[in-house]
Amino acid sequence: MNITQEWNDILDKVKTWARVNSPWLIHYNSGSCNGCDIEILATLTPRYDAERLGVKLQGSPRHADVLVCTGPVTMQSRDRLQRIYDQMPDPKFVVAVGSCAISGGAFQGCYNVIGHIDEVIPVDAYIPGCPPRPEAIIDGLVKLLTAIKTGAPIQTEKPEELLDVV
Amino acid sequence: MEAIGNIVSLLFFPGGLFVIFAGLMYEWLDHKIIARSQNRIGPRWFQPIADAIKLLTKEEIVPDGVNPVLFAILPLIALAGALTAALYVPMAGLKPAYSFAGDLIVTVYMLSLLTLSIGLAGANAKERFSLVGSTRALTQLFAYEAPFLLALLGPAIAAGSWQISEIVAYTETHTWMMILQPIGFVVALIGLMGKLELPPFDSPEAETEIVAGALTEYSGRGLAIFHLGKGAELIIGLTLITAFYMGGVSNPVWFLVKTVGLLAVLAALQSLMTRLRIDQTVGMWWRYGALLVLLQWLIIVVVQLV
Amino acid sequence: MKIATMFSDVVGSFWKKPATVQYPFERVEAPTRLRGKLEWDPEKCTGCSLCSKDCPADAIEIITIDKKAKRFVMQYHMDRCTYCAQCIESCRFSCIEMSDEQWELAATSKVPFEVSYGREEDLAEALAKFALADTVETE
Amino acid sequence: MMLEMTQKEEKFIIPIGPQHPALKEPGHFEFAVDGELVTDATVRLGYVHRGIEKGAEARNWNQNLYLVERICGICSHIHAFTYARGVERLAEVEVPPRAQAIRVLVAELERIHSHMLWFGVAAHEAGFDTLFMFSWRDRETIMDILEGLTGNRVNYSANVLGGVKFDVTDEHRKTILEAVDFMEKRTKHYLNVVTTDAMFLQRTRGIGVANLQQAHRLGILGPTARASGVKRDVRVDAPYSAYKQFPIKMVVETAGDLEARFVVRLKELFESYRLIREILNNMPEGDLQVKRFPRRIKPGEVISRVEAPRGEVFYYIRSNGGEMPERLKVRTPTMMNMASVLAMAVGHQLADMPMLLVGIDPCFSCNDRGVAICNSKGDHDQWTWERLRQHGIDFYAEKV
Repeated sequence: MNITQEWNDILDKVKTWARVNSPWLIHYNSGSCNGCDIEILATLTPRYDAERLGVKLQGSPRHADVLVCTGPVTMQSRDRLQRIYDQMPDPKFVVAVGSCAISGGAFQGCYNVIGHIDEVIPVDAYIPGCPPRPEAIIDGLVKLLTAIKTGAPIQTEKPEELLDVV
Repeated sequence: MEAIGNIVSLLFFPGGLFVIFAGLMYEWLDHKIIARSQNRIGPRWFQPIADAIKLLTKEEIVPDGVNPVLFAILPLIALAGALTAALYVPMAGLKPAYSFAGDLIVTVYMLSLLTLSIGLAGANAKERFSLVGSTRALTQLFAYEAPFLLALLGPAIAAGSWQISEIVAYTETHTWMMILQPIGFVVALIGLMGKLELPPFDSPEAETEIVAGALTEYSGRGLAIFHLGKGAELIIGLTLITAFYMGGVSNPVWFLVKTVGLLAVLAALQSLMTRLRIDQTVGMWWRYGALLVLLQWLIIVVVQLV
Repeated sequence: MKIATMFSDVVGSFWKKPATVQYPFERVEAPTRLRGKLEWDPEKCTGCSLCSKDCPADAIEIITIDKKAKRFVMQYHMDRCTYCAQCIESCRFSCIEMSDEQWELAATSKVPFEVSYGREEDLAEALAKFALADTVETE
Repeated sequence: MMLEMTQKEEKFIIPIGPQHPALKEPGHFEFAVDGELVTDATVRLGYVHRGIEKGAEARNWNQNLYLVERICGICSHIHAFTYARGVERLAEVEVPPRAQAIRVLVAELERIHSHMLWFGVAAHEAGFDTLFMFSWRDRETIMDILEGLTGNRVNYSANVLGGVKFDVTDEHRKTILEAVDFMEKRTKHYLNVVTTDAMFLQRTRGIGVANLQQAHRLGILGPTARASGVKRDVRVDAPYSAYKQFPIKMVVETAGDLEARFVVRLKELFESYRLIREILNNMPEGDLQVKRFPRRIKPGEVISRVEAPRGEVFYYIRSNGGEMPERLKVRTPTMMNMASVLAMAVGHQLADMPMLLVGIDPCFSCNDRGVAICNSKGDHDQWTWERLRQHGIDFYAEKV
């Protein structure tokens, strides 16, 4: 009994270690001005080189661990966002990059904007800024990974189902 | 007693764990060299290991409409093929575990199992990117396979045997084959790049066109096993080419030096090239690759006759 | 027509130091003009609310406790802020500044994004009156 | 016979987007392919439609400056510039010459960053990651300058109505000149790469040709048009702001293929470098802002045009004398260029599609003016312009 317990502990540790050291991202723009998008791309380029932290930008939701969302959710992209989230295998995490992803930012009150990311899918880390600097994005990612590593509670409640729009 | 030996050689050395681990390390080295050539730091040394463990522990999603048995078994076939091939190759400069006359052909076709499995996996997943990816993967297979095999047979003809261990024994005692048969060497090297779908031959998994090609729908374990198979194939391919063309591999130190050197050349080639379209790839192989190798053969035969 | 025109760059970068900054391990100083987190000085404010009127994202709320005694509390929604510095332009008494130090604002919950600025006693009163957010920063 | 008929009707469609690694922004393209050959192309836009034009009517003149800046994150300054210029003309306010020079300086720096960004992304689409990495590495020098000068890397917020927010000090001047020298050297190298590298030319030369006639017919704008021989550049045709004082030469190529687009954009950079040096060496003295800009703008309407990195940005602004605009209409260059992608796509290989798309330097955030709504049940519902407009009106009526 004890041995299996220890064995499980070790396995868990290895799992968490691997998870923290290899976050593969997928990026979706749900209505942003693409300022954040180019900053996310910039984190992969030589100056910031997120690959040294194990970050890889993936194209297919099936391969990704972290969904990086930018922008407020527009009516049309809401469905897509939901679908990409559903397509990702567990365990999955969501990072909202930029002020409009967190709260709607400058676009709150525009008629085609539903709101922020966590009204549609649960968000684990928020990175404010308009747009955040690439360093700030790396910082947000590191904060998420630290939370995963220490097992700190991160918001994972499912938001209430939104009313069907139209 | 023999059974235990077989199991050990299959599971640990030279097949199995050793090949998988070495494959991951070589993959890291490849990525690191590319990163350095792009003026950045690049991944840490344990990156591929972390990636593999993470993928193995992730949820496996079986998409609707696929044959679940095929979906699960294809990665295993791919990995098994690569590991079996490792048994016939002088891994780490040591004598191959098994050897018989004509094992070169078996090895090369065991290596092709990976690409075939990827092609089937893509066709099995009813997804458009996967379908295009698998079509491209199989098209590319037919493009590079013949020239690659012909290029490997160059030293075999010179040695007068189709048994890997005999060819290696021959190349160790003679001048490096890459000097005697430069065309064959170049074709074999580029064939290896085609086989591993490295840039510029990465159109079967061209990220900007068809997302991740045939493996788009794979997540978790299946993807991890395909990755491991690719790593294994990388190291086996490097071993074969160094053994045949770069004066053989007589001990682990020479093995390491030569394969890493070859890998550096591969990485440099990868970072200098633009991706070729699939029609350009096929055209290049049949127009230049195959013809050049045949020319090489002609030269070898003429030299031997004289 | 040449092949491998990037050769000099690729080979050259093996001898050069990588262009990468060691960010999460070594913090780099941001330029002095960087527009980071907003900071508010309650002493100079007259409560004209021009900053909040001109804010494109409703990130600023000025809560008046006592207009005559010039007691105000500012509620700053960091998550809404677009860091555009229009409030600095609009403020005629330059009570608003943007920090070039605080730009690592990421968090795993939204709680730290609600910031209340003000004098201590004003904040206490505002807290009692309007039930402000928990995070309170005194200046 | 029947079998043949059904086979013809059943097209194999490759969707690109809305989430796709080739597109950093959501746009949805459907390419019908025959093997690898593209036989038909359609586009569906609207994923980024946020209702900015309508939203602008509910915000005051100052707030709108930042709202329009966020129409597009790559040419953010250009949008604010165009808007500010329009509003200033409407208010009959003369902007001090130093402020105008600084605006143009930032606009040209932005053009460099935008073209380098595009250059890198286009190389990435072609599968040439080394070129992508190097061009983005060099782009960081410009980003550093912009961040040091304005305080943000993307949304500079350099403008206020009636001037600019900050000054260019001697220190900035020195760093900018150094960076421009460095960039000029690198750009020469890149120009050499895109015009001589055999592997790269295989993917660009003769691909996606739009000749002069087509370019005129499709109304292509910006560098894409200039690559086809169309002499169209607002900076030359109708010089605005400080471009009157610092004229610019138009770069025109005639081939009209992808290679020409690379060449035009890179050669334009040399003009930008020259202009930046000229501005910095002849910076006019004076104020940065007008003393007081009215909060209410007198009634009237105005058209404002500015050359963005991607082509002409067009603003129509109408005021009814209040604190908010009555109508704001934006037309961005990508909208005009999008039709050319569809026209060029047919007959090319699927592998060329990302290159073709990127060839016009698309900015979906700029051009999403229509919308199709997809409800959670999954059935698509195309909204007409009328219906969308009505939705907007109802939305705001309900809000008030």
